[in-house]
Amino acid sequence: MFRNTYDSDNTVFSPQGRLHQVEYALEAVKQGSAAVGLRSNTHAILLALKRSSGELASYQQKMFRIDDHVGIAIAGLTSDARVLSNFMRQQAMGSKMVFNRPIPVNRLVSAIADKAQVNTQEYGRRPYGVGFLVIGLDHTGPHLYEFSPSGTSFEYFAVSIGARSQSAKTYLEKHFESFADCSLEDLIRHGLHALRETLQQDKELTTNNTSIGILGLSGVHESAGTSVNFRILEGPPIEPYLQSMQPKEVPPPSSASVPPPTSGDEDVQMSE
Amino acid sequence: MDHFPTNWGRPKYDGFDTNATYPFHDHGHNQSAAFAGATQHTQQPIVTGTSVLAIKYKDGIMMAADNLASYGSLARFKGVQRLHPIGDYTVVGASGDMSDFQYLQHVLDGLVISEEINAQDGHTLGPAEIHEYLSQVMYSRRSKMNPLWNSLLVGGVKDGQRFLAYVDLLGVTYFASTLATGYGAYIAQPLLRKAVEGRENTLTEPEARGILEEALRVLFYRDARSINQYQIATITANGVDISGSLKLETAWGFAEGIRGYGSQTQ
Amino acid sequence: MTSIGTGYDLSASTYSPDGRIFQVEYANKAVDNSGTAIGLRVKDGVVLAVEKLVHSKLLVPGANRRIQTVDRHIGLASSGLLADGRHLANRARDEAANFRDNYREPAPLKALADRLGLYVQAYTLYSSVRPFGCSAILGSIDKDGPSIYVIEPSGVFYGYHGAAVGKGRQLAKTELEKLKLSELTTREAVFEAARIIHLVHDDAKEKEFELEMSWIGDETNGRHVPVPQDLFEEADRKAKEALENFE
Amino acid sequence: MSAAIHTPTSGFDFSNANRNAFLESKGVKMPKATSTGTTIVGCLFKDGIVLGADTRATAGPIVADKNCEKIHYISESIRCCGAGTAADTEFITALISSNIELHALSTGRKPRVVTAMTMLKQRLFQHQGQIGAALVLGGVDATGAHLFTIHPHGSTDKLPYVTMGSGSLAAMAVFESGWRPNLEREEALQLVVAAISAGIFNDLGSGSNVDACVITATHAEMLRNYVMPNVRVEKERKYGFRQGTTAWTREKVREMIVSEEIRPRAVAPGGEAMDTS
Amino acid sequence: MNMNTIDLDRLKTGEVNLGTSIMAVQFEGGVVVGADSRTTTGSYIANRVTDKLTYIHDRIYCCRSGSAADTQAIADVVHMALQQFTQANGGPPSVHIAATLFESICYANKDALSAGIIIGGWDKEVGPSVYNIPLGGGLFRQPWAIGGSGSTYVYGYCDATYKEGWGRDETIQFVKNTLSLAMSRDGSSGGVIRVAVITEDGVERLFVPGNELPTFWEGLEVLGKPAKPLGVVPMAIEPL
Repeated sequence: MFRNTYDSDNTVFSPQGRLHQVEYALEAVKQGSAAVGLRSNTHAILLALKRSSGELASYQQKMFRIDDHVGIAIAGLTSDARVLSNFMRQQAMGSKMVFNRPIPVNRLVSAIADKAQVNTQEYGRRPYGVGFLVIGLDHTGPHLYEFSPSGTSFEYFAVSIGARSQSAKTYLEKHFESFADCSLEDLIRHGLHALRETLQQDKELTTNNTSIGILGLSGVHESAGTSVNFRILEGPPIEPYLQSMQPKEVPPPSSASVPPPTSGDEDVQMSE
Repeated sequence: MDHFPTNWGRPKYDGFDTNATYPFHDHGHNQSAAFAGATQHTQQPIVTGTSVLAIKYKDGIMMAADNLASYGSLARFKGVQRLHPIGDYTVVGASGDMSDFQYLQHVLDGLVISEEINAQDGHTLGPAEIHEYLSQVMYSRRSKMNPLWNSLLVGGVKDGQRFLAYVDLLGVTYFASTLATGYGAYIAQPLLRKAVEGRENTLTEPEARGILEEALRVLFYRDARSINQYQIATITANGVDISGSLKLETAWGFAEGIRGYGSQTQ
Repeated sequence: MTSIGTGYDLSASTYSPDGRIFQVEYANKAVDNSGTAIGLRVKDGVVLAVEKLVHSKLLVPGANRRIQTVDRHIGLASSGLLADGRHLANRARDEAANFRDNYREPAPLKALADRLGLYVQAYTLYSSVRPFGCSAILGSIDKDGPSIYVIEPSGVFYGYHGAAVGKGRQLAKTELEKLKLSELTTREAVFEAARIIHLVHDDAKEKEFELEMSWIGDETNGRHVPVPQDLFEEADRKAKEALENFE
Repeated sequence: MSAAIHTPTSGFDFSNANRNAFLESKGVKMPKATSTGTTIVGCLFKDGIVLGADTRATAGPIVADKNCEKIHYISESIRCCGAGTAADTEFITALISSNIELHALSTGRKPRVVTAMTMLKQRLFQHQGQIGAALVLGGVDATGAHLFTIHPHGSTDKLPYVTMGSGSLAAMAVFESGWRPNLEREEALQLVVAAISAGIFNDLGSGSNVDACVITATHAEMLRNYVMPNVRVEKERKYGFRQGTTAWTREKVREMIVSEEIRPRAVAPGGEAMDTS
Repeated sequence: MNMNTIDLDRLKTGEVNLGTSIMAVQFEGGVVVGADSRTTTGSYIANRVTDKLTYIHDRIYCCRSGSAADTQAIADVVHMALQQFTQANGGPPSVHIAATLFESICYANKDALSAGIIIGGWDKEVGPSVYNIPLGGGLFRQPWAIGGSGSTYVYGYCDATYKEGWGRDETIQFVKNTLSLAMSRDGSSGGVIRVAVITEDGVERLFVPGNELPTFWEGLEVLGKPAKPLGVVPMAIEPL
């Protein structure tokens, strides 16, 4: 009986001032396959690992276009993501309609964060079960944001969400200081390396299970064009990028390179 | 016979001033009582401002308007500012109903607070955004059959770009290097076009000021709803500057010898 | 907290037998666990400062602000659940805009704090919602001069000369009490605020943190804006130096 | 009953006009007379006056005539520009021109501008605005150079520079910023051209060319199409088909000229010839 | 309600209108008549330097307001009639006779005319006199008379200011001040002030250009100033 009775409802604080329902929602995000985001001074990119439920099934959709200058990658409940991305598209269109201006990316992310907060405070709702990585390009440059069901959003140089994202973060923390001046190809290579860290032992990144979302001028492997708009690369076009990857550093046999499964604390911003 | 010279021989375009943005003709004689009992929206402006003028010049945009708010033919309020700065890059000048203009000022100030001040994220509103927003407000109000009775000029400079545009109570918009509302469209616009077109990038500030002052003077001579006190707004890369109230110099000497209207000589 | 687990602490709409509303107290816990926020009301202005705990070094410094602007002349620093803080700030913006719509002048801070207190209180009344897991320090210069108010999860609000909420509030309050606030200039207060935030941050227990400061004063033309970069850096540097000398 | 109906014993009867106005207010569409969207101007200079006019005639949205004449002849040294209802300006100036000629013949003196002006205003006033003529009247007579405007209701103005018509505001703006007393002939002419041009380029009802008329004590000079700022440019390409573009299967040349020989019949001398006186 | 036609409903559509401020004041030795110079169609100023002081006879002038066409036609008719009168009677008409002619025309055609006329002049019988004929006719002798749309703004000023027994110069200043005040408030009046002083000796014309009109209170610089100061009251601590 004494096991958390404070965890069945989102309108109840625990004696420690925590919201267990929100923390569980964050767990839902971790159920999803990983997504990685990075940005340089000129580009912002997303990379995501697609799962397939079986040989005969197609791979899931991990990325959505919101507007020419905004794209997202998701981890968690896809149906929640579709609702939120639809909301984002409406916000983006609203800005175009009323001000004839692409919506500032930070405001778009804040808008869904504020929307998600309501679901953490009112009875009869559940927090959204999905996290987003949002990349955007506006006149203040390229940006990368993380949105989480707790109703927060943060801007990052590089970040990862989803299953085993901590491993990707470890890679990113080691390298992010060099990203600012990276070419698009180098940035993608870093992203793939980070994404690779989230794979199970026997898996590899392939043209089937990898998505790449790009904002910024087209790279050498893309068909010529000067559009900076958001595009998603899947299938054969990502082959050259996979080719550019370097073999994984052999982990020192003594220490475990992958940290133990995260306790949840690392990602819970609600308790901040 | 239509006795208003301004109507003669014009292609049938009722868009201009059929709604009496400017108290131009004797409107309202035949207004029916069809709406009695139903919700009645504004049918005409009450306290009105006359023309607003604006031109592009080398350093940016210059806009001018006099300081009068009329009540019919009564020169009722003589110290009214009709040029309103919005944010750091934009000035909106208004002719037409002054109560609607004051409401718009409040709406725009609120917009700046919610969009710029509160966000403080480096995304500011420039003249293009303000103009687009205004056109949406004006069009939606006219679509509710409850228009804001103004013709507005929006001018500004942002990111090295000059911007000058018009929007009115119908939601009509257009862009040009010289613009004028109300009577200014008839009287000042020909002068402005001749003086400015083709010279937008070379006109200096004193030249631009001279052009607007001359146009304002002619308007004061010929527009019965104008006065000889005015303000000039300059919007350049350095920001917005709105002058204090200035006075026009006028000339009347040639009229001293005129006697009567026909053969009278004394 | 003897009544924990007895079932009287599961809803904001439930009193415990000794007349307490535990959910509000738990909400306060959320505040007490998070980064410190302080506010200083001085001779000619107001300074707000927060200890922004940085949970990842991948975060972009300077982005992700925790002090928000509610109207030209009003700032809000929150401590507690970040998302709740944003919710409260948005409500404060609505209230400030409403005041402007109704009276065509900027809202006095007291009126705003009053309205916001009522709003927060409403979330302590019903089982269908939970209280706000955040406290907010509101600062402003209005027609009555500079002022600071703190709104707590219970909905009460108090005016202060110096206020502190969050993890390091006790130490911060002690430091604030040492100052002659009514004699400081706003510029001087910026240095004190930076020093206090650095002081209360517990290097041993905590993650990294980022100092964030805003001010309102004659120098800002009565507007609530972030402390300018050069002044901020100077205050930050001096605070670190003071800390080293202190230790 | 019959006493209620008041029938004026003299003067004009405007009861039909009143009836029409009433019907119109009840929504009956009245046929519209053709108006001339116009810019007409006049200004005084050192030795006389200059009149000016554009040359566009409109019928609703249609440009009916691209090069019409709006400066009408009143007498050798008096001319009148007309704006308003086309037919009215045409006929009233013709009528007054005729009356002025008769007046000159009967008095044995050269006609004066005020005489023409008075005739015009009295005629217009009699018709209470029903004659839609708005006129700029100018000329030089024994008493000097005179310039008037005459409005459709019969009011007149005496001024050193005047404009009328739908482009009058644009033209007046030019005068207000450019006119001064004692202009030279060439300066005045250029000012009039600028004023008419302002109408041509800024007023949709005015267009095409500038007509001008300079009247001095000794001479009246009609400058028809003095400036033509809207000459149609030649098409850059020709769109006619080259000969032989179309193929043919059969060729037949037909003789179009039929030649006949006609021989006169012989007439008997003096026989059937008609009497001539 | 139509703001544009406050007291000009009788005007025919599109008619040229003497919106007008006119005035006549008698003094010991004569009469001062004065007028603004604005003629409007709608709110377009068709003539900014009109002369609304119309010669009727050597010592009789009228000030015209209302329809330009109607008042010109009336003035022309009366002018002609008084010339005939002078020929027939061997001497100039009195001001009263001139005024009577005006009134009879205005009254007989009241449905067709919009004319408000003030007659001022000097004659041997009574010296200076001023007559006012309002819209629709009626003849009213007054020591001072004002008329036209601008006059409604200055009745109070005239009532408060006018004194009997003024000399020529005081009367002229009164006329200039009154007209300037009317012109500054009435959009249908404006331009220059034309004045004529009619005495036994003759008629003297005066002219005040539009940029030299007498000025009065013109308003403080209140542009853009907030309704109340938002200055910081240093440390006004209120007990909480």
